[in-house]
Amino acid sequence: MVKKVGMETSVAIGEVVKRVNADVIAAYPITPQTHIVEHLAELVAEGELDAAFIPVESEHSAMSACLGAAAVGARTFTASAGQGLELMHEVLYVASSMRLPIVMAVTNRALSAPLSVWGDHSDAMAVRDTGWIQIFTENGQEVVDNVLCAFRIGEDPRVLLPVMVHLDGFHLSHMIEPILLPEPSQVAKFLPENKYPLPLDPSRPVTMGDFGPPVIYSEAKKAQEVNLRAAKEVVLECWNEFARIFKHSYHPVECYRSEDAKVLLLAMGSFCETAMVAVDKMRGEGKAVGLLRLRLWRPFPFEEIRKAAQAAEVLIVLDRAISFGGPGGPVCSEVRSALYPLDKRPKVIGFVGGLGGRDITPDGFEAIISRGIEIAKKGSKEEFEIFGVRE
Amino acid sequence: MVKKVGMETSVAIGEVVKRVNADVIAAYPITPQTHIVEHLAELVAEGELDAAFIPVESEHSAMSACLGAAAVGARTFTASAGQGLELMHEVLYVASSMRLPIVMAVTNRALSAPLSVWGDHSDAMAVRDTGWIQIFTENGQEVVDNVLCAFRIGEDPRVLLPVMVHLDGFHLSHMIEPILLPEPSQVAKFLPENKYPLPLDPSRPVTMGDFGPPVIYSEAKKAQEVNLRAAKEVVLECWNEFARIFKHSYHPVECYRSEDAKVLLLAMGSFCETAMVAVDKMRGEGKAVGLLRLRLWRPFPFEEIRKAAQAAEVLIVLDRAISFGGPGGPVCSEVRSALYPLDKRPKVIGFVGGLGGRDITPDGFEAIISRGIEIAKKGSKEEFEIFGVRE
Amino acid sequence: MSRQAKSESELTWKELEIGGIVTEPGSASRYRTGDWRSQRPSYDFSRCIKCRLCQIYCPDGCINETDKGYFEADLYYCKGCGICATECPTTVITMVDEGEE
Amino acid sequence: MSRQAKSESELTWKELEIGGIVTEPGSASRYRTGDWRSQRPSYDFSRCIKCRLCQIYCPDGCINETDKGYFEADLYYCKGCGICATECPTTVITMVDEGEE
Amino acid sequence: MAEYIEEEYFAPGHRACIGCGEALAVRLACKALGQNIIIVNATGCMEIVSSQLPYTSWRVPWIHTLFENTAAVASGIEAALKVMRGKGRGLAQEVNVAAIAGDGGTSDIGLQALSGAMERGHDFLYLCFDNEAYMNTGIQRSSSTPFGAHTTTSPAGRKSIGQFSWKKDMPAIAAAHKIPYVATACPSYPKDLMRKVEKGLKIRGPAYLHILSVCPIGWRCATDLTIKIGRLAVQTGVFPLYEVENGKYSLNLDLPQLKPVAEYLKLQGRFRHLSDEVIKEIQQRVEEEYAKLKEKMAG
Amino acid sequence: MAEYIEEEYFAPGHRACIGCGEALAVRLACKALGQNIIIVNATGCMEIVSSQLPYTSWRVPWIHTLFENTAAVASGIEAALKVMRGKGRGLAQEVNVAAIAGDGGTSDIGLQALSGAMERGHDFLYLCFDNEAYMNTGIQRSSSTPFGAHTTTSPAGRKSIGQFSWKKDMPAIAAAHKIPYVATACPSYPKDLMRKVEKGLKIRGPAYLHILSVCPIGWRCATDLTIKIGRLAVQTGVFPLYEVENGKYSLNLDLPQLKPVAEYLKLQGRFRHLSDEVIKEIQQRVEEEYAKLKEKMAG
Amino acid sequence: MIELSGLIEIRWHGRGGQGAVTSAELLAKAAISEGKYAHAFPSFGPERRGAPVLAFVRIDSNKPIRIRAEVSEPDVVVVLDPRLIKIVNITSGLKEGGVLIINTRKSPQDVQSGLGKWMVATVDATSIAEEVLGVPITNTTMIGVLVRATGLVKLKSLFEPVRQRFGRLAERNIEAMKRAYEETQIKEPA
Amino acid sequence: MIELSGLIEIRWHGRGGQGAVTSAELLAKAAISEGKYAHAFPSFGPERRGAPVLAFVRIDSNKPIRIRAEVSEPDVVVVLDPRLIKIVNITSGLKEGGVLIINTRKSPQDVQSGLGKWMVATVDATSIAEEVLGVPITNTTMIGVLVRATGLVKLKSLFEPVRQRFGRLAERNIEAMKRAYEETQIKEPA
Ligand SMILES: Cc1ncc(C[n+]2csc(CCOP(=O)(O)OP(=O)(O)O)c2C)c(N)n1
Ligand SMILES: Cc1ncc(C[n+]2csc(CCOP(=O)(O)OP(=O)(O)O)c2C)c(N)n1
Ligand code: SF4
Ligand code: SF4
Ligand code: SF4
Ligand code: SF4
Repeated sequence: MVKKVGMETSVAIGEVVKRVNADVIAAYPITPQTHIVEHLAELVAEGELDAAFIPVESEHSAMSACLGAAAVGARTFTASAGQGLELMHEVLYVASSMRLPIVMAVTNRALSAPLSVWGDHSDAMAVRDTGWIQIFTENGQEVVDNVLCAFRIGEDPRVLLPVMVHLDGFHLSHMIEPILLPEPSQVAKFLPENKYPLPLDPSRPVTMGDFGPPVIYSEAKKAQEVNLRAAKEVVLECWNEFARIFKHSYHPVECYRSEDAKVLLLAMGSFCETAMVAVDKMRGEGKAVGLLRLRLWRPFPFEEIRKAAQAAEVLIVLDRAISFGGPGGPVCSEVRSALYPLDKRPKVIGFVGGLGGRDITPDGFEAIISRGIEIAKKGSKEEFEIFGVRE
Repeated sequence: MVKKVGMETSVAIGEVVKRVNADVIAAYPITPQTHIVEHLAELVAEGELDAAFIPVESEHSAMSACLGAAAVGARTFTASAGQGLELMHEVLYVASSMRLPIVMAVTNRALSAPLSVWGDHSDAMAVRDTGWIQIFTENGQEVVDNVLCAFRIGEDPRVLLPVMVHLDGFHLSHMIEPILLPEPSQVAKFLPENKYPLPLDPSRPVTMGDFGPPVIYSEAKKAQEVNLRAAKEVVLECWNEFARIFKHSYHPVECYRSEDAKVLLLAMGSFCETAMVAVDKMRGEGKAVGLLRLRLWRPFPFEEIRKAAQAAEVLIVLDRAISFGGPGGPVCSEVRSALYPLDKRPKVIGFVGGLGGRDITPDGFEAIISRGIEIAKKGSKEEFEIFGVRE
Repeated sequence: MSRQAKSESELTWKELEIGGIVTEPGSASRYRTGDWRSQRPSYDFSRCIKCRLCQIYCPDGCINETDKGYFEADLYYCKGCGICATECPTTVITMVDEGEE
Repeated sequence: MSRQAKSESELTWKELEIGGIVTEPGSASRYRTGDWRSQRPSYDFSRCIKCRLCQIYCPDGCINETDKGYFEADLYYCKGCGICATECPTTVITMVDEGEE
Repeated sequence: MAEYIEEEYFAPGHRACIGCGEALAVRLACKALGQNIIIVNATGCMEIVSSQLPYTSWRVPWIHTLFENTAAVASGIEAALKVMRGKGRGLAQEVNVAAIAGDGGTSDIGLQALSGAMERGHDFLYLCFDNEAYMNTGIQRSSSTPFGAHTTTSPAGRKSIGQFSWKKDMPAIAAAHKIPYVATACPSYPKDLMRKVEKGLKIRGPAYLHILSVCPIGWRCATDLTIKIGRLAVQTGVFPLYEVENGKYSLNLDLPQLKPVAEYLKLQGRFRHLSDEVIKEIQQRVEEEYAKLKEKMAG
Repeated sequence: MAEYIEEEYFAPGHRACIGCGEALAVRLACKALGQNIIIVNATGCMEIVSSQLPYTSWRVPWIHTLFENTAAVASGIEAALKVMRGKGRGLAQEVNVAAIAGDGGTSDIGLQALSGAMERGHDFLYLCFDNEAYMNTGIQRSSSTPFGAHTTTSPAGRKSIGQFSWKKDMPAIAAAHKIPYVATACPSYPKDLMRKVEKGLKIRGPAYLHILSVCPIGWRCATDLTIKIGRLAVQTGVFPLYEVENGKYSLNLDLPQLKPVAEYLKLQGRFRHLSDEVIKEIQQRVEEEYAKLKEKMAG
Repeated sequence: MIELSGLIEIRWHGRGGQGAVTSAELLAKAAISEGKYAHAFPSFGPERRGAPVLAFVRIDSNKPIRIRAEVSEPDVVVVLDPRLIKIVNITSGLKEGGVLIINTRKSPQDVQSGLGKWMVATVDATSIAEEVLGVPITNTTMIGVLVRATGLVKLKSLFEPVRQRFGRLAERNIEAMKRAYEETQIKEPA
Repeated sequence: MIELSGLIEIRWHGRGGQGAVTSAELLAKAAISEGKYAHAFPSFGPERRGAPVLAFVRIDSNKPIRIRAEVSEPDVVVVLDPRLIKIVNITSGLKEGGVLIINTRKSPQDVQSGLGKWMVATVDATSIAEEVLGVPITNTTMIGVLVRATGLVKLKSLFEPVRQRFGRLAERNIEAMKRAYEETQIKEPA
């Protein structure tokens, strides 16, 4: 059997992109994404990857160059974070609505101001309407596996959508940890060639990106929405197939010790592992707490969330982003919305924490869970609470 | 008494900006916002408004120039829509988190692709996390009144936040309709001078826009969030004061014939008036239906929504935007989330419609309400339905 | 191909190509811009020197060579700008009002 | 002013100025960049011609004029780059290792 | 004109205004671009009038995504085609790539993407169709709007003479990028225009072609004067036709005697408000710039 | 140097790397900018090292918002100050406005905002501190990175000699905007630098100053060589010091004999991999460009 | 003149550049100045110079207007350009008993067979405009016919809006409007 | 050599540019190559050349590591630059019975009074590095000390990671590491 190797996750991403033989990488540097693209630049410079590395002049152009590359059928990769993801915001909508499969690794980072290079989910949440498939990961291996899956999912003729793989800035991107890279033979089996059905081609001229008057715009949007929702089936299929070949399985919502839990915590990204430590400890103390790890954020897994959460009494949701002046954490809000129709449903208590790189320790998670239980009983003056801020 | 005058709403906005004696207008043209800035350009060219009109080279720079102007204490106005709002997405966060009061009229427009110049709320919803105050309007008079209020709210020393006034593209922006402009004497009474407390000034050098390490970023974000939520009180105060002077009152959630309504429809923007026609008709037929018009979108009026909605059996929410692959309509999702903690709560049925300028007639609204009631009874296969699409 | 043959007000959401791609090249040639016209070119080919300038300069690219080698507007498209008339070096073309019916 | 006197790990969210504005000009001068230093300039002023070049070229702007009109690094800030030593035309300055303790 | 290309790749049925010079320029350019092309189009008049779902005027592969990113999309296409060809994937033949945009999409909102693409040396031809304002949105000033012109955002008024700034010199900016080919053209000189398009395509690396395109709507002129006004722009020296090949300038149509600028201005409503003084000022500036240009030919 | 300005507006305690040439350049520029200034700073090394909450190195009013919009923010400030002064609101005196950014923030991601601000004629001074790569994020190539230099995104390797493109000529691009003042400077020549800053401030309208700033980290050189390497850049003709006033070029330090470029390159690890062939190629290009520049002085 | 009451909906047919929107605007302004509720708006879209376009007005004497959808079943249709008649279906949705107002040299009776169920008003607005304004732009002229045929607003209510809009060209536009008012020919519905 | 078991947490002290992260990385890679669970990471931030920086490693022989927070209570502290001792609190949070590894000319006993509760290991890594590598960069050298003092990984497990990282400079780094291993002086905790 192949052994895990110690490797920086960012480097490992580059290795996956090399193994899938990507054609075009267009990217603009931004902390903490840099190591990914730097490694790719090196692979190209050394002739280990035969790809065009386009060092664009901004993230807006990074995504735009990806649009162009994908439109001629190239296998296309980029990476960004934070301000970079924001600067390409407009372009993201276009990638999805024009149905161009592009894979992007997002090393989640907080948004300005104040300027922060550190991790939170503000950038990921800011793009939640853009029609991309969004997958969250919890450790280096998950990143690697899901970057590989992202190509298969996005390029699937039933899908043809761009995919973001989210990894927390620094806490995942800059970690050296044990990683098993996919073998070329496995990749060959797992990932078919990218065959965009209607590429730009002088021998069969198509027009892409028309102007849509009111009489037809709604139809286009419905088609897009239905297609994205339907992609969930392909994601599940992909993860099943992945499990078959790579012996590791993924699910939209991962349940950790949630069987008979009265209290559930829901989190996303690298904090999930820390939260497990807290859950283990509390379980050890005889407390019936469990953890839900939301991995597939778009398309949102309504059924899975309902199934996982409905039996609990209290569901505590930790967001790493604020929708300012709005519902607080976007994840909490959407989870509430999803559970709304249920007759029997948990109390849902929202927390925001881990902003701009602030860590939450296992003790912190215990405190969140305890405070959540308290709020569920006694209520709170706030719609949600921000954890760990100096008062 | 002053008489209402027939005027294009866009022109009327320009007239308000003239009456508040704005200092700086930085804008980039985009349909359907153009008439606003064209009128302002003319006012400046004719010497009727002593302001700097900065014809920037993109919306990103429009908002950036506004940042600069606001940072030296100028009264600052801009307008945009759709793609323009998207291109300045990154900058919007900065305006709010740096607490720079800027007023922006947004002539709501659908987002690409396909390219659409017509109205829906995709652009407005795409900026719902950015920390701006967001007010929706239903007719030309409301636009005029709220642009005026926006200056007062945003510049209030307790607030110091940027404010968007949303008016539906074309359906409001391009309408010639009866409008009462504020009299100079009224403006003088209503709107104090803009006095930014810590402007850039060589005699008292400040540093704006620092870099925020993890140890302090969360504190900054909490301060921002608390401040934005607290702004609701100032909005209410402003609208009260407005009512005193201008004899027209505004509320975060306007209830129309909702007293004893078993079924409520919730909408935003210009469709509200059309929906009233449908409600009137159904009331005429003895049906206990009513309408909630959500006007203050950020900060979100939790209490008001709960109060207005909780007694109903069915609440139908019409969104003019899709959070693709997510909860469907963002408004519906947030309303569900807000009502979630209530013990007695209505069934909430989500519709999306009126995308990219597609009209909904009074009959359409009747159909939506009827279909909503049906879904409340029998359920639907979909998480939400898109109204009026050719199947 | 057949899809695009349906008009914008008939196409259902299921019938749109992926991402709204249009697969029939130049399908806009179905659209009759001749309806926009208020004036129409009329010809006195006796003076025509077949220089083709009218054809070159027509923004709508709707001037075709006739069997006799003259150049004549396709009124399905001609918008009546008058460029051909103005640029014709031998005043072959005059613009005439379209008239009412 | 008093606010900024608190360090980043003490300030509460209520104590931050609006928008995180910093109101004390040059407050970073509290930060001891001298800790970064591995080498330190040492002087033999007997050769000094008071050309001031070391002061001009110091990236950290930490060279002050002494009472006697010589120029000497403020070790609270000096990072030990060695520019002053290299640029000094009369080799007044030599860089010496900071040593262990 | 034996070399006239019959094929129309920009099909009639497009919705450009009556007498649109930009549509004519595109139509002529397309003939020279030929069939072996992929066109990337910025948002603007030409995009709107040619691609209303479910129709298209384009008979060659064409893509529009946004207003400001045309050159970047073209970069991606060019780079992808090249690398895929090397790998034996995708198109077997070498395909040309052209990016087209208005003056707003070029000199303002799309400038950065263009500059980046030129700097990186992508092998593509960029065509700026300069109608001297944002026309698609209703005649707002761009940085390419000439001094004194009335537009809706540079209106003439008591405190304004119309556009306050001198036309941004995009060809000079492109030339400052030291790309192998920069040129100007105008559809009033169709042969010259098509020759330059063909040349730009053949050049390895980035080529930039700046095409003055009369817009009867924005310029407030009669629809039949499109060609004439373009010709006057050239003959008055307002818009000289020239090429810059690897830094070397050459004038394609040297005019021993420039016509007075007033002849050009007076046909256009956008200049109607200009006083004789201002016209004189413009005349002088045009002469100066023309002289500088001729100096560069020499230099 | 009697004119040396004692005041330090860029306070010590900033966190720039040991031996940072950019920090030195900023420090010197600030002396010439003086107290009556508002500074707008792009994201980048200088912003990060000087403004970590709750501290600041700035003793003059300073604002940072984003990476790419510096010139636009400056536009807003300049326009606002002017109109407010006219209305008797805001600051009574005329205040200077300076925008500062790295080469990435200038020649790449911030180019468009800069071009727009120059075109609109705002009265401000733009300072590009060119350390020839994105240093704040860890030495990625920018369009201002010189040919052959190794950076993390233009790594030297079996299929790459490092940076593949020639350094973008930002001063030439600025000059193509026909602004009244464009100049180059280097902190190794502090008097010249400060004089140009002062001049740029005094000019009405946009002024652009391009300042080569050695970065020992990115250039892989000893921290004490910052000044020397900057001097060599000038003496070898790699980075000539010149001014362009209303289109007229003048050389500030004419060198009868350029030093060999190799002297400059060999002190820097980023060029270590270059073969003699390539160095010769660079030498040739430097000479050519220098000759062209001198031609412009003449012309 | 026909009796119209309640909410009156009017549709204009013109071509891009012919000023249909302006005439809709002027009418709405006049109605509003009379204390009525009214609004006006163009067909929204990027229609280019020359292309057939629409504009709409709604007027209600009693209550605020709450519908902003395009008018699909107008009470009144105004056609600025006679050449449009053969191109677009100008009577689409026109209510029975509604009014059809056409710029044409023809008499109402000659306009077309089949238009029997509507009131028809005609005038040769092009000639009037050319004579009075010197250009064949008929948008203001045609308002005169509309006022004559429907009495929706007083003719003089239009003077102020026209003056604001046209400045020194206003008086000639008013004259054209008046002449059209005088020269209008009307055929009552069958 | 001290017995460490369970989850071992290690903190590196260095300066920006001295390669603390690299040594953390090499150690983690070595541990992983031995089939252990391990990870390594830098203190995250924009620390500039010269500024004091941290790097961290966690190693566990038995189970996956789930914590990604910075190490605040290390079992082992490694100090690459002796001049840091007077500047930063290198023993902050160091567990009782933990190991302090310092690059210094001094013997463990001389290092400081008050370090009694920890095992102390020292070596003159700067001299070794200068002799063997020709530069005073001690990050690889110091790993030798760490291995000697803690036995967390086998010395030879480091060879492959070092070779991958340093290419033709690898052998000399290995030599330095070995020499440090040999020359390490150790003082057991009091
Ligand atoms: C980000 C963004 N801002 C603004 C617009 C609106 N817009 C579309 S086309 C256009 C003007 C185009 O002008 P130009 O590039 O000169 O081309 P033209 O229409 O004149 O041919 C504008 C402002 C947009 N689509 N996207
Ligand atoms: C939109 C956006 N993209 C990327 C970044 C990341 N970033 C911050 S500073 C920087 C590099 C700055 O380089 P340069 O302008 O050359 O200045 P230097 O740091 O070299 O002084 C980058 C890439 C960002 N902050 N925002
Ligand atoms: S009138 Fe214009 S559109 Fe018609 S054929 Fe002549 S040039 Fe073409
Ligand atoms: S060593 Fe460097 S930082 Fe220290 S005083 Fe000299 S020049 Fe300044
Ligand atoms: S507005 Fe001008 S450029 Fe645009 S289609 Fe019409 S005539 Fe052509
Ligand atoms: S990376 Fe370079 S430019 Fe940035 S602070 Fe360090 S030495 Fe200065």
